[in-house]
Amino acid sequence: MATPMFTQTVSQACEAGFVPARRRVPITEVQHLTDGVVRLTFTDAYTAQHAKGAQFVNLFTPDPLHSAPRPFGVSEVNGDQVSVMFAVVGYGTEIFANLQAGDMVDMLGPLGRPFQVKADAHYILVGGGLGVPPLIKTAQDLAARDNVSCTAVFGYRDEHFADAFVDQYADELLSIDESQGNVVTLLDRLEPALSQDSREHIILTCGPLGMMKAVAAWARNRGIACQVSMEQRMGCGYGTCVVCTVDTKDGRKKVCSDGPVFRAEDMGWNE
Amino acid sequence: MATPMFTQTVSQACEAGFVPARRRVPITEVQHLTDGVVRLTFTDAYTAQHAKGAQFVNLFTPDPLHSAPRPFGVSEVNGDQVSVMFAVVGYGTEIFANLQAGDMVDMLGPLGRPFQVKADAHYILVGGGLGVPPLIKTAQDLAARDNVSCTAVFGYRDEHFADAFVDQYADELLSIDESQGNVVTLLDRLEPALSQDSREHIILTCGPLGMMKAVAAWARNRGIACQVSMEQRMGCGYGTCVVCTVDTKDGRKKVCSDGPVFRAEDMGWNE
Amino acid sequence: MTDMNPSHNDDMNLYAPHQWRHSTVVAGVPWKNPVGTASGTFQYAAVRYFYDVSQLGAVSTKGVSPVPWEGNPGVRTAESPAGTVNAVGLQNPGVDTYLVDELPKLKAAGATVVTNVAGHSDDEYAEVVAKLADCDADMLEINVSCPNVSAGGISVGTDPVALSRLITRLRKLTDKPMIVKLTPNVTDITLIARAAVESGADALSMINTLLGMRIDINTGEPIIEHVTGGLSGPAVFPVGLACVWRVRSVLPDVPIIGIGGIDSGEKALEYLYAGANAVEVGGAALLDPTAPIRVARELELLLDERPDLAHTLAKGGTWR
Amino acid sequence: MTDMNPSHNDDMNLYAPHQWRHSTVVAGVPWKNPVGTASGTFQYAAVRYFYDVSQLGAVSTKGVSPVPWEGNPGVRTAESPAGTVNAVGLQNPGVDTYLVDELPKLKAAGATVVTNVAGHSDDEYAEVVAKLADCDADMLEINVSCPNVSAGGISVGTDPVALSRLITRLRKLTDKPMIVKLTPNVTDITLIARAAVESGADALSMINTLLGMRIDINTGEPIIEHVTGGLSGPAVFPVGLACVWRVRSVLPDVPIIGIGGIDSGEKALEYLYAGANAVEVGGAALLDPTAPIRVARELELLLDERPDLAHTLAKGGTWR
Ligand SMILES: Cc1cc2nc3c(=O)[nH]c(=O)nc-3n(C[C@H](O)[C@H](O)[C@H](O)COP(=O)(O)OP(=O)(O)OC[C@H]3O[C@@H](n4cnc5c(N)ncnc54)[C@H](O)[C@@H]3O)c2cc1C
Ligand SMILES: Cc1cc2nc3c(=O)[nH]c(=O)nc-3n(C[C@H](O)[C@H](O)[C@H](O)COP(=O)(O)OP(=O)(O)OC[C@H]3O[C@@H](n4cnc5c(N)ncnc54)[C@H](O)[C@@H]3O)c2cc1C
Ligand SMILES: Cc1cc2nc3c(=O)[nH]c(=O)nc-3n(C[C@H](O)[C@H](O)[C@H](O)COP(=O)(O)O)c2cc1C
Ligand SMILES: Cc1cc2nc3c(=O)[nH]c(=O)nc-3n(C[C@H](O)[C@H](O)[C@H](O)COP(=O)(O)O)c2cc1C
Ligand code: FES
Ligand code: FES
Repeated sequence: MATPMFTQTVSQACEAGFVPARRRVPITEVQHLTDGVVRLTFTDAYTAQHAKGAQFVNLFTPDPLHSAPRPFGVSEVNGDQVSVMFAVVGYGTEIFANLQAGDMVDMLGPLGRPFQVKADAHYILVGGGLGVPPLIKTAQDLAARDNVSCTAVFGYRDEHFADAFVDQYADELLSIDESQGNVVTLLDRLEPALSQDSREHIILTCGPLGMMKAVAAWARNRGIACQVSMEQRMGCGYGTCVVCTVDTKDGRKKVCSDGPVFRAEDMGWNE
Repeated sequence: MATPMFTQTVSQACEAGFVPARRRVPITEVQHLTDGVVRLTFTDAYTAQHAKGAQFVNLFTPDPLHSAPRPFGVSEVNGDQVSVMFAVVGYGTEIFANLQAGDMVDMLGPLGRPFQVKADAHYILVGGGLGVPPLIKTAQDLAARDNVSCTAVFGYRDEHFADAFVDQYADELLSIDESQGNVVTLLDRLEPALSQDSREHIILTCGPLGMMKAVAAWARNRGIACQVSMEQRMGCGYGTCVVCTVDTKDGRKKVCSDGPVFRAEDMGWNE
Repeated sequence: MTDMNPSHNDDMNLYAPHQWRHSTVVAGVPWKNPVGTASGTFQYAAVRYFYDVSQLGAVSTKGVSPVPWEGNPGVRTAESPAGTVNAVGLQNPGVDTYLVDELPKLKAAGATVVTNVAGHSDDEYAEVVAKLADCDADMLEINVSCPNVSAGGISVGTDPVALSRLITRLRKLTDKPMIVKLTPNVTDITLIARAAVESGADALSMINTLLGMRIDINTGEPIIEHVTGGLSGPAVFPVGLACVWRVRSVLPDVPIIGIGGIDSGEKALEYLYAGANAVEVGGAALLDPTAPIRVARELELLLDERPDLAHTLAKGGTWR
Repeated sequence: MTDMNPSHNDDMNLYAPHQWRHSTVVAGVPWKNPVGTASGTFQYAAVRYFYDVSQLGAVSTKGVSPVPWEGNPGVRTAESPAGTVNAVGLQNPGVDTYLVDELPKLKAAGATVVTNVAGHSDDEYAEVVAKLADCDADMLEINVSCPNVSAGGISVGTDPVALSRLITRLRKLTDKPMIVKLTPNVTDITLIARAAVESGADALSMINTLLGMRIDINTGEPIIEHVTGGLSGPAVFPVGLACVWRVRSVLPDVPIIGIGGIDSGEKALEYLYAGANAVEVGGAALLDPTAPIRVARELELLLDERPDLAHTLAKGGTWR
């Protein structure tokens, strides 16, 4: 975009009662975890204050040849620091992975509807691969509330790159990599303990579509409520373009604003 | 452009008997002279070794929204350091003016046909505004040759930003700014001395079209040979696209490769 | 976009209520500034959180059809150099829901509303226009690029005869100012423009998207499930500009809204110099929700320095 | 493009003589690799200093007319987002000079030559083709986007009837493999493609440039003196890709050369997946003289990892 003469600021937006739009924020840390997985942290007080588990932010590359928004789940918040965690899979993630502390990046958010959490329940956070980051934030949210607890059930391709991050927040962590099995294997292992636990159990899951469908079926067969966080290619990320739709029982819904979180039973997967 | 996997190098080209193509070179200095005039110096041994007065280089911005080549006359060469001098007039010059020592810039060159110089002649380098830079290099070339001498006649809008640079090379310097007159005023002042000097006089001029036409007429009326360095919007700068044409007596000619230097009488201006 | 200098003086604040200095008129309808939003890139329910919609010259809403349309399945978007390819397939809740949900809220918010109309047959276009005839939309914008069964599947906007038949019919259903929105995917857009104006269009808006696609080189398959989609964004800017220039040269008086690749006041200004009365900002809003407002404020500063152009627009005229 | 690591191993050296691993065939003519240059962006007299032209799959030369053409006056180019607009006006020295100056040198240099043909009337096209009939050009590429007086000033390439008449006539004058180069500025490119093939074209190349323009906001006037010109570069890439895909879907067997916005091996590969036999690199060469060779070497590495596609091309087939 041509250099805009106007750079709206977060404070100007908030003072006028609006949500802050796209803004340029400073990057404070870029950690290269394992095989192509990067944890990037930037400063944005607004996102830090408002983001809930499964909400995401758009990051924008500075390259006009790759101007589309790239959505990443908010993975962790510390003070006014916001972290996302992504795998390098294409042009944008390649560019973001090469950024350094002190660089600036354009972002928008927090976006989307988070997981719905309520008191007096035990949450099972079932994450697969790069579906894991939003579940870390969810665990962080739950840890800050009383009378809720959660078990993290993470499946990886190989490196358990997120265990250390979620471990600080989850009451219990089970994780597995493809060579040993998948998250459903872990859920089966958990089942005995669950059935003895009188509290309501709710599964919150995010990851590859196949995994989420299996987890939803597992939950349905046991009468356990399940929310899924969906992915779809996006145009705006804030609900104005109707590009990001997925099929649900109730027609085509926008992942970015009707979701990304949907109730599993609304997806119409159980035909 | 997508990040090319292949980055041809100058040495590879030369070893294979070819001219080096577009290459990324380090910037060593960016001097902000007066009102929007910038002198940028970069390292390129090939250009430093081959460039002659009135030849130019293409500089390229890193911004795909402004990918067209920007031609600038080679203004001065010191060792492997090449300097260009430009006014900030649009997107590209704006971007270049904000570069700093240590940054890289893509360039191609040296390009075009230089002023034709021969022994036993006194050259009058008549420059106007940002037509001045190529004449500094020309003066530098002449200073390095015996039995040639030159007088620099520079016209500015206001600040005499190039006098100090050409003064080191020219045998004599007259300069003026718009408030006092123009280069033709100075040529008239020079005329008496010229008529007493038995050597052949040759005028080499570069600047706004109107000024060059006036200088060419002045020279023609006095039987003095005159070469002009033309400007036209370019597509490639190396003679392959036929975008950069100007009308001459002999049809439409390419400024980048038939020129930029033309004999004044070939321009067909004297109708 | 940096949060470095939270300057609060009004002229740099996109959010502060603003007295616009340069208005325009499109087919008799006053716009408080020459910048509107382009259909399909503006939904009030999403945008209301980001800026005051009444600040825009106008808002063109998502195309409405007689009944809800599902749109295309699967992936609907692919990135392209300085642009984006989209194949939404005109998913919308239908005109009835629009009349209850979106329009009233937009008018309550003080917006100048252009209701964009979609249809897959002449009957469908007519059904929608009939329902909009006495609503309080300020203008109608007929999207004649929809695939049209009455025109053998191709869009009415590519055939002067089919277009004249449709616009003549729609003209009888409403005396609301009617804009016909042209597609660039034609051999000679001036023939289409003439057919629209001669059959009753009060104004023209151009351009809609160019036909494009992308392929994923890891699978060899199209990225968009519908295979092809509409290309928009800065990449199409020179194409939209040439369409406005050529139509203006052939039709000196018809009001024209310039659309295509506008993401700055400078690009909006180029359309005004090409002969447009006003412009619409589309895809830029997908990259930054406040883009339309920013473009309007940037254009205002440029028009401050061009009083002759500004005065011409205010009187409903055009630069050429 | 950095001069930091002057590695001299062959596979990273664009200049070293290279044994190409993946060839293709276009209308029976073997190309040593699938990448050629696009007409108007390659002149031997300029390019010979930058790389060995025999390394390319083919070179399509500047359009030649019966007699020298002056081209358009004044400024002929304007920058656009991820692209450029040009209005050269087909300036060229004429077919006679071409046959003496450029062609012999190209053949001597070992290039596979595609001679691009221009004309402002059917007679002019015919005159040029007749003169080229027995020259040693490997293929002819008819640029049917030239403004054509016999077709009322519009180009033959926009009207299937006029095109059939022209190609039928040219077909009788030569049995050299004849490529018809299509313009995207039409309502339905598949109708034009069919007309070209049914009247004798051996192959199709697409796309030529899109109609575009820019305006200088300081003067309010067009930057290009001819006002409009042809838009090319990465901006048009998705448009060219969709044209190849749609024509391939309608004409499964005609050889197609994909052109438009190619500046990398990856983009060339997308055209091959869309059904092209080969590609041509145009404007990218204006930004870097060695771009065509770079694209060919990048594509070669990508084809190494796609043996099924590579084998299909080598046998003269296409992915779809
Ligand atoms: C709500 C949401 C949350 C996400 N959270 C994470 C996360 O926490 N960590 C993580 O690694 N990834 C996450 N993703 C996927 C992530 O957005 C893509 O990996 C990323 O956009 C790829 O961009 P790229 O430029 O590297 O790929 P490219 O192929 O160059 O991208 C081209 C375009 O396609 C889009 N795209 C490509 N793949 C996807 C995809 N799988 N989903 C959505 N858009 C895609 C890109 O955003 C871009 O607009 C999330 C996606 C969604 C929708
Ligand atoms: C052979 C030659 C030598 C030159 N030497 C000098 C020099 O030493 N110092 C200097 O200040 N200027 C010089 N110029 C002019 C310089 O190239 C333009 O000022 C510069 O290209 C403007 O680029 P921009 O991106 O700032 O302007 P923009 O308006 O953003 O440029 C848009 C496009 O138009 C082209 N363009 C704009 N103005 C001109 C122009 N006057 N001539 C050619 N192309 C133009 C640009 O290169 C670019 O491709 C020279 C021009 C030529 C042809
Ligand atoms: C996601 C998306 C959806 C669109 N939907 C419509 C539509 O429903 N009706 C319509 O007339 N144009 C529609 N358009 C076209 C835009 O209104 C506009 O004409 C086009 O995008 C060019 O402008 P731009 O480059 O500023 O985006 C849509 C464009 C996009 C990107
Ligand atoms: C400066 C210039 C001159 C051109 N001249 C011709 C021409 O003479 N004949 C022709 O058929 N196409 C001509 N073209 C069109 C190109 O061959 C090509 O079809 C078009 O530019 C799209 O490819 P690109 O995006 O790779 O440039 C020209 C293009 C440019 C940029
Ligand atoms: S991405 Fe635009 S509505 Fe969801
Ligand atoms: S700029 Fe291409 S030939 Fe001169």
